[in-house]
Amino acid sequence: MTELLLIASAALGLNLALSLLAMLRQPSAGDRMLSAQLLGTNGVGVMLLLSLAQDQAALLDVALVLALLAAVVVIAFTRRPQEASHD
Amino acid sequence: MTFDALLVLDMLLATLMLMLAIAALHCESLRQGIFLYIVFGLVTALAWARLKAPDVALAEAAIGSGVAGALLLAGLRDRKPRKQKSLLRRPAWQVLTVTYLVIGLALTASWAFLDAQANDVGPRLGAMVQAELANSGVSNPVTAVLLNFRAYDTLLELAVLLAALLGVLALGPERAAPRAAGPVVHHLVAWLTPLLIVTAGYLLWVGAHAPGGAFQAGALLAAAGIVVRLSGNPHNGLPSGIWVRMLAVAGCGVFMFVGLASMGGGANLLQYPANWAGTLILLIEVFATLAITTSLVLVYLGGQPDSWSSGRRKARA
Amino acid sequence: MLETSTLYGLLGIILAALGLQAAILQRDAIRRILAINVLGVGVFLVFIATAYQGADTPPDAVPHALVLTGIVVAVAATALALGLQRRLEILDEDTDDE
Amino acid sequence: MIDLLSGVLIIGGLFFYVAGTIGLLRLPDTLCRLHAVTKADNLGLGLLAFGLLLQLTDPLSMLKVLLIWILVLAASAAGGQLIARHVQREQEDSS
Repeated sequence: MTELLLIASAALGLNLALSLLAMLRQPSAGDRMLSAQLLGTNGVGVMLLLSLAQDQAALLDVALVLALLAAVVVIAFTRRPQEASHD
Repeated sequence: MTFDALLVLDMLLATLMLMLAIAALHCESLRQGIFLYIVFGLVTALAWARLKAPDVALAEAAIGSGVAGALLLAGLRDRKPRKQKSLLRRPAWQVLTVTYLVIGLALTASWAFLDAQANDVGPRLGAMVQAELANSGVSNPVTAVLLNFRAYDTLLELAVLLAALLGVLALGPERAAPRAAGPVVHHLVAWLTPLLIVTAGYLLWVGAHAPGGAFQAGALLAAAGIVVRLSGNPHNGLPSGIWVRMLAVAGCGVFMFVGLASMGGGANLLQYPANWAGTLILLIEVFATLAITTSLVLVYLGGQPDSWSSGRRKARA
Repeated sequence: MLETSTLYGLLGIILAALGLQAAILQRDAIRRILAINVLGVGVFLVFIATAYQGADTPPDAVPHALVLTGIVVAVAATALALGLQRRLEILDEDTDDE
Repeated sequence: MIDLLSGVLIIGGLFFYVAGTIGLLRLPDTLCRLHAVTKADNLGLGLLAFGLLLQLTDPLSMLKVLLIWILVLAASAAGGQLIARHVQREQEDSS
């Protein structure tokens, strides 16, 4: 089982690299945030798998914090400063 | 088989970190650079998890990619759009000289690192920590080091944070608040904030026996303050007036008080009585969390909150 | 065979070198702040790599605690530096207006 | 038996992750990509989370895994909305 978990986390890591590549190819603001979300979920997935593979329950907390902070980062990226308000 | 998969994961994480660092440092658009730095923080957190440093992974996830990312984005917004300078190139001779010097430095450091690894003899401090852990009042070795064995470091760290806060406060009024957000952001913030606060409380509590503690909890609470601010709420969750200042110095203050009180009992500075250690550590951590939160939210505001100076401004007008 | 701690330690040194180079060569303040943060992560990686003692032994807690302290100090320094750069930006604007 | 089931779930989760990335790489415009990514990615994490749940024994850990999944679902739903709005505004700005 541990082997499967490790292989799966390596595969997710590769997927993370690919989605990063996708982002670098299309650097419009919307795509960037989109891949931010994808990268966040990818990171949470790897963290969950590592938690079980290395038998470290604490990594579940790290995954939880990552998920929370991914939401914070999405808000930080989509907010605009006051000066730009025209609507 | 197990080993192979781990090696693949290691190589992937290493390659990703390298590529992300280079891209973040040298890409055309600074906004994209900051974005890449946040992703770099995410991958770094994975590397910490892989190296069995869950405490550091928690702090990296909360501070390294979360709070630092929000700070850098706020810094970017301070720029007027017309002034967003493109990459300024230096003359080739400067680039070459610096690059060669840095490569030389890196080679020397690598040699020192490999040499230290090859001649790995003598006891590690970690063994001493494990041996004394039972007397520290907590069972998480990292918390024991931070708040008992090397409590001086942590006290001074809180002092550094306070100094940085004073520096930022001296620079003038706060950044302009973002305009009020639409319903989607409001709802997201409305359920994200309580979750951040509950998770922070949980991390503070488990810090005694599992990864977590004051820094991680403080960073999460600060993230809660930052999202409230980002949603356009002018109050940012901090109390007003004198209470904010009290909270900002509470970490250092309570820490010093406990340290001095232990001297009164005949021990050295910051040498807690063994049967009280657990309680005292929790007390210090609670106030350290509050101080870290207050400091991080205030430095995110980037200056004195408007509510502090409104009295003075009215007097001038 | 490449040891895990060697891999991550050397990676840390390379990252620190990249950060240092960019911190010296870049001209833009925020880019320099970013570079110093990358430099910091590189140094932390060397610490955590030395703490790692294999899959079955618990790692050394002392470098972990040092790095935790380092992360908080790094974010404090970043915030102060960004505050200073904002002040510079405001001063620039004032001189432009005259 | 449980190992087999959770293995299948994890591999199924991986499949959706990869599908999300391919969507990001191949679909023609941002809003299409948004659709592909938010759907596939959350299903990916969902299957993965259920695969892991079968391996866990501690109720608190199980609760955490469930919470993480719900959190990512909600954040992605709200985030998708925000990103779509942002894209729309940028298009208005540029036109």
